[in-house]
Amino acid sequence: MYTLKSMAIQDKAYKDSTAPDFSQTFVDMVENYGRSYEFGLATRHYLKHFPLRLPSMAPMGLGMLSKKRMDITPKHIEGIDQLKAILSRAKELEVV
Amino acid sequence: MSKYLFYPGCAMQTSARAYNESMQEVLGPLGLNFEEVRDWNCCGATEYLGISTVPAYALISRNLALASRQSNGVKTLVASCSACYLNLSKADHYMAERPSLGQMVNVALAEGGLEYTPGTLEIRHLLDIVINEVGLDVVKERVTHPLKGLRVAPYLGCMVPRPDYEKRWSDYEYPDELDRLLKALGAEVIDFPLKTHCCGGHMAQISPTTAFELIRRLISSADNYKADVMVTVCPMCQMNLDAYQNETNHYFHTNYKMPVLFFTQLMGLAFGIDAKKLGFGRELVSAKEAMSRIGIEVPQEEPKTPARRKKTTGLPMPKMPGDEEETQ
Amino acid sequence: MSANGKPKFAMYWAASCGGCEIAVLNTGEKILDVDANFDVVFWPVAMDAKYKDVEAMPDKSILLTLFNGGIRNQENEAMAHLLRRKSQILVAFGSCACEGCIPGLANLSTTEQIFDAVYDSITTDNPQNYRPQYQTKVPEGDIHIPKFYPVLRTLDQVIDVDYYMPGCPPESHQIAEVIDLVIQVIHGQASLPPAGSVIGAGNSTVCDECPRQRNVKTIKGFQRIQDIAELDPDLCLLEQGIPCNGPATRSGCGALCPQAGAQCIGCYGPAEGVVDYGARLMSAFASVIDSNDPAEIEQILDQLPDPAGQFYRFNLAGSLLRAAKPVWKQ
Amino acid sequence: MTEHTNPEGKERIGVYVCHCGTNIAGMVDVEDVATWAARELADRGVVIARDYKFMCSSLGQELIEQDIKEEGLTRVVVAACSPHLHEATFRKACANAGLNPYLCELVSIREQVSWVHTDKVAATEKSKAVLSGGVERVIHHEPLEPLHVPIHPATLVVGGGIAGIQAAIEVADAGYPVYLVEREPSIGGHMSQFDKTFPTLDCSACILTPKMVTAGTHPHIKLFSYSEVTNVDGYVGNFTVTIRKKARHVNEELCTGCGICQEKCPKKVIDDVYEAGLGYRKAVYTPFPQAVPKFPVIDVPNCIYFQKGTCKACEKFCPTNAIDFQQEDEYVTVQVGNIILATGFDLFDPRVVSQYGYGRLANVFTSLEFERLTNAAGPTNGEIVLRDGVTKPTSVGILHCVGSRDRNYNNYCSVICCMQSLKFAHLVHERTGATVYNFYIDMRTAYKEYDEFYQRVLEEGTLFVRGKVAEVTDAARLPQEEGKLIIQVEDTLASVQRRIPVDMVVLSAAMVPRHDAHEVAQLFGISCSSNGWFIEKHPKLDPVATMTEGIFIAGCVQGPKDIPSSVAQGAAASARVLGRIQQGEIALEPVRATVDESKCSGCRICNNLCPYNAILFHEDRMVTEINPALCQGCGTCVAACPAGAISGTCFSNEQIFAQIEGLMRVNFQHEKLAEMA
Repeated sequence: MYTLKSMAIQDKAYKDSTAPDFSQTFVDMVENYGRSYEFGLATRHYLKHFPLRLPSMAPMGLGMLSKKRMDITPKHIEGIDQLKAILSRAKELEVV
Repeated sequence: MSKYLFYPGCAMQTSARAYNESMQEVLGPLGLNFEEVRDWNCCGATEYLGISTVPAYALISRNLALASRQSNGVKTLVASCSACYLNLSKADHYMAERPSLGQMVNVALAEGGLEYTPGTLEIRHLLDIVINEVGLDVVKERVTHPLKGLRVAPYLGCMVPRPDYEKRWSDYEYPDELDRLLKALGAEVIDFPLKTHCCGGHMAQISPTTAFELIRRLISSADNYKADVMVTVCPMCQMNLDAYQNETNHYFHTNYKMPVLFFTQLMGLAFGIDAKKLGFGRELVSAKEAMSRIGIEVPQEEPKTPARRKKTTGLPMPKMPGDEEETQ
Repeated sequence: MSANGKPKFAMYWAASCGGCEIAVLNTGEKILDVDANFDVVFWPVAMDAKYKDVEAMPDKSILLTLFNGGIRNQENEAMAHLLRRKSQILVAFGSCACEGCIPGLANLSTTEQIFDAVYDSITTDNPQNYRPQYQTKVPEGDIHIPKFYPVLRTLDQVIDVDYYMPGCPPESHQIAEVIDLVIQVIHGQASLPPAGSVIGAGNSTVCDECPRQRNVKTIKGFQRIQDIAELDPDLCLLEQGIPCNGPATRSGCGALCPQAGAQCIGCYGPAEGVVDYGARLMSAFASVIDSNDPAEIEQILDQLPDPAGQFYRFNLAGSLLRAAKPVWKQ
Repeated sequence: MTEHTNPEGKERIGVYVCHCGTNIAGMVDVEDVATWAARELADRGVVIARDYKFMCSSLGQELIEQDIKEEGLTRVVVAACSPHLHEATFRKACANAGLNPYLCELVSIREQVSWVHTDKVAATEKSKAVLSGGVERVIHHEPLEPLHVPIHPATLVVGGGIAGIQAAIEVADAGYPVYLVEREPSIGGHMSQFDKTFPTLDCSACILTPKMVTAGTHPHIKLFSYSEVTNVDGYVGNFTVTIRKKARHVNEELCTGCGICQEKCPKKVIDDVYEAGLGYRKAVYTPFPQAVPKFPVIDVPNCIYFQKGTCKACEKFCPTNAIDFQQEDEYVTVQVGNIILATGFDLFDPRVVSQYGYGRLANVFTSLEFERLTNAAGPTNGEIVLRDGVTKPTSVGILHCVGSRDRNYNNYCSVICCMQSLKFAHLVHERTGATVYNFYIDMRTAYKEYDEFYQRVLEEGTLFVRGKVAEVTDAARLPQEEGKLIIQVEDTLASVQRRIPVDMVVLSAAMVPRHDAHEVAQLFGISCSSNGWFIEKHPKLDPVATMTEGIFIAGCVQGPKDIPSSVAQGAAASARVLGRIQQGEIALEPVRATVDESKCSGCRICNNLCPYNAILFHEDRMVTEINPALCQGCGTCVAACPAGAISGTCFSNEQIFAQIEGLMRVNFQHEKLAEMA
């Protein structure tokens, strides 16, 4: 499944950019912090692609926040430098 | 106390806080000792593998490498999140199956002073551990407050039983592990036909209408079966069904109020643990009403099952394994 | 014939433990018959003699030589050739000479591993890490010690052997019978068995002499004898799950071990006509394992902790395998 | 060690290398092999070596015969195909020329050389090696004489389905006695459960019942119903078979088959066998009205009297006092010369294909359940209704290939499912007018009139969807799906996903081997494949014989098949048996294991191993003996004997070691093997 998806992304064989873009946004977050950061991800993604959806989602977001199910600030892992080194080497290998 | 390495994954600390809280509460009674992998990172969820291959596996494998370094003789790495479980086992499996991939991942890991030999760890889902390591006999012994009268829809989602590299699950289309566990807790388990269907995954973000339809199917089917609650084993499933239920209702002009809980929460209740400690109240679709049904003393009267099975005037149904147990 | 008119007798000890020599002495008063009928010309364990004394003897002047031990080094081999030349009847005496016996198990290890075990193990006090040097310069000139071969060979892998007398060691009563026979032959009262025969042993297997009761066999698992709380005193040991080698082992010992409640370990070697003792025994054991489930079979086989020791304890050097391949390639 | 000389140097060996057209000659330089043998193997006794285009032709055989006579050959080696094919041919050629046929050795340079290699030089070298092995081996061959055993004229037929009934009637009609053993209370088998048979839509009972009656009343057939074979001793021509007649608790002498006992019995039991679990019977019952024999049986585990000690309703009402609660199992021993196994098949249990919901979803039926639904004598009197017993379906989905052609369950095609599903579609149309969907992977309608039937069903308006069904579910998505079973399928002709709501789903489940096929195979000393179908001697040329002499197979026990094929096999097996009986005796291959009693210590390791039950043990002398008529020369005991007391004719140590030496002589001749010795 992922093979098909990544082939599609590489060939840009998709109608709109939502899916690959979401993946890329997610990946960027993970690469920066080491863990996922849903608040940042969701706000960035929705602002970019579904700005009109934000108002209807607000209650949900607030609910998530008030029930401590979403952090407003991102979490870093200690070994973020190590992770970045690993990923940048991995990306070099990927090119082949 | 059986010791295991534990990989929580990002959601356990945020959206699935209730899962984490309730899990921590039941570990003791189940005799499980979880040691968290130190400084773990995100498994890449459903996204990273769509973007890249080697970096994605390297990202996952950093966790495997950290865990194996920390293992000290413990071989089993437990994941509570289905996506994490699948990603970790996928990395372990494909690094072994495709040695060139394993090599490249290790070259990358070496950059961080790490390495991982596939097969070193045994990656298992929390539910698998409860069923196959702890065992239902132990679970039954711990039950002090059977969930009598609570109709539950067991929902596994798609990532736990499939593709099941190590053949740990009873059936990849219709596994009965969660059903058996919930039965052991005294709940009334409906034969939920969509138990391994998709919750929508990240479609909630990238194609909301697709996700809404998938969520609607699941919720409406559970509702048709008159389930009081749906029970999940996965943060993403819970998130989609719970947090987007309202939006789904809005979209389809429906009015479902189906609470979606983690199996560990119900286990905790059955073990007599205070609901507050088990993360109740964190769900967006409140489980309060459903829970009040078992908070009150329910009379021993057997609730009627829907007219799906054996009617005396009709033709007999084929015998199924487990039928004998019920009649005994 | 020697000066006193008696035929000459020799016995030699190559790579072996010495038990065979003791077994000969253990024949009791029969040893006097040896003295009465033979002129013992060479028997290093019992009397003083030099190799050059043997070299000086005319060829074929020794009537009977009992050669025990396998061929482990250059000295063993030289003596085998020498005694062959000097003897009319040469008997491979005891399991080492016949089949390699315990020293032959070293064929599973390289020379280096063997030396490590001898000169550099926890039980060895060898701070200077001395190792044998086949050639050493001393002020008086070069001195040599016999070269150590990569594998141990049985006697008949080096020289022609007239008769084989198995056992570790051969039972004394069997030795006595063989001595009697040779004496009768000398006096013209009997004739020698065909060359290449096994003497001093039976033609059947240990089971033939074992009084234990036997039934159709099915084995659900193997146990070590010391792990069994109560052994049935009358029932076949193999049926009780004890890996008894009796079914493949040549008779002649009187089934002493099984009668005493210990499994046969196979010192009398392969029964008549058996080409590879270990292979035979393995397929026999495998045939009676009562399971069709591969995992269970694996688990049952794991209950034999030392397969080489179980199936090839006395006969690795003489088997079709002879040695682990890397050793052989040396 | 083995002596590698040509004993006394007297053997005169002829070598014949076959081209097999280009089969061998295309990859092996056969002329070179022959000239090499003549030159290099002369010291081994080869006096003549020839190559020939087709050794198996009569001219090729005559060449050998002529050389035997003119050159005085004492041994013959033919390098050609596998001994399976032509060993008999060349042995016969030797015999014709007066040479004992067992002094001929066949080495395979086709299956083992030319067909599996691509390098001609290497293939030629390998041919020389295997030929050299054969030459060394043949030196150690001994002249052998086949064993002759008489054939007892009686025949045992196991299984009273259509194949077994046919076989029994054919043998009996020829005038020879037959014992027909059936496990169930009545003969008839699966065919008796059907209403209609494809493609002619004959009434199954109408064509089967006459055969059942013939089998039940035939003067030469002794019927053992409700019986099982418990022991088989002996060998071809002379089997001793023990049959357990299970206690019916009904005295057959007195019973008239009036049926009052069934009427009066208060205990209703789900009938898992004849009604396929879809209907009920009583605790005393005959499975169906046309049962042969007509006598009922009491089902002890379900009988109130046997379980609780009171009731005896049947006894009270029986007009002839035929009920006998004291009756016990009876063991009968019979002598037979040949055995025909026709024990049939089981239906695949579709519960394991969990996504199709059988067992969970009430209105999912198996094919056998559906057969009962359509049967006028079935639980609904032939009404096609849902599990509630009253509602007629307005739409029905029929799924082909459930549990077959599926690597998760069985790879094989179950042969009958396509035609059976078409029959179902027709019956649904005819009796309910419902819409019918057939979900198929490929439509397989081989054989006479089958495809015409397919076209007829097409014309009737059955809807065909090509695609393997993904799921049958009751989880509705759309209002029109509520209360229905929804079939989710990819329509691979239209390339779309379809969800088709229906009232009833029928699973055309695979045929699978009987659950106890392995035990039955062991009882009769034959082999079955790993999945449990019994293996025929040759898939094309000897389809009803087995590797065990005197045991034949017929019908679905050998693999899935339809009624015509089962009947044909039943008849074919009986023809083989009749041929044997009329010969009066049979010559057996003298390839046998023998025990050297002086070496046997009676350790009894071999006693339990013989697949043909040929080993017996003499307690008094503590030695094992092998019955030469039973022994098939398989070598199992030879390998197992730790004392080396058992040897196999044609496979002695000397022969095998000589063959190895011969092989090595070519391949390793430069490697100085002597160093190891």
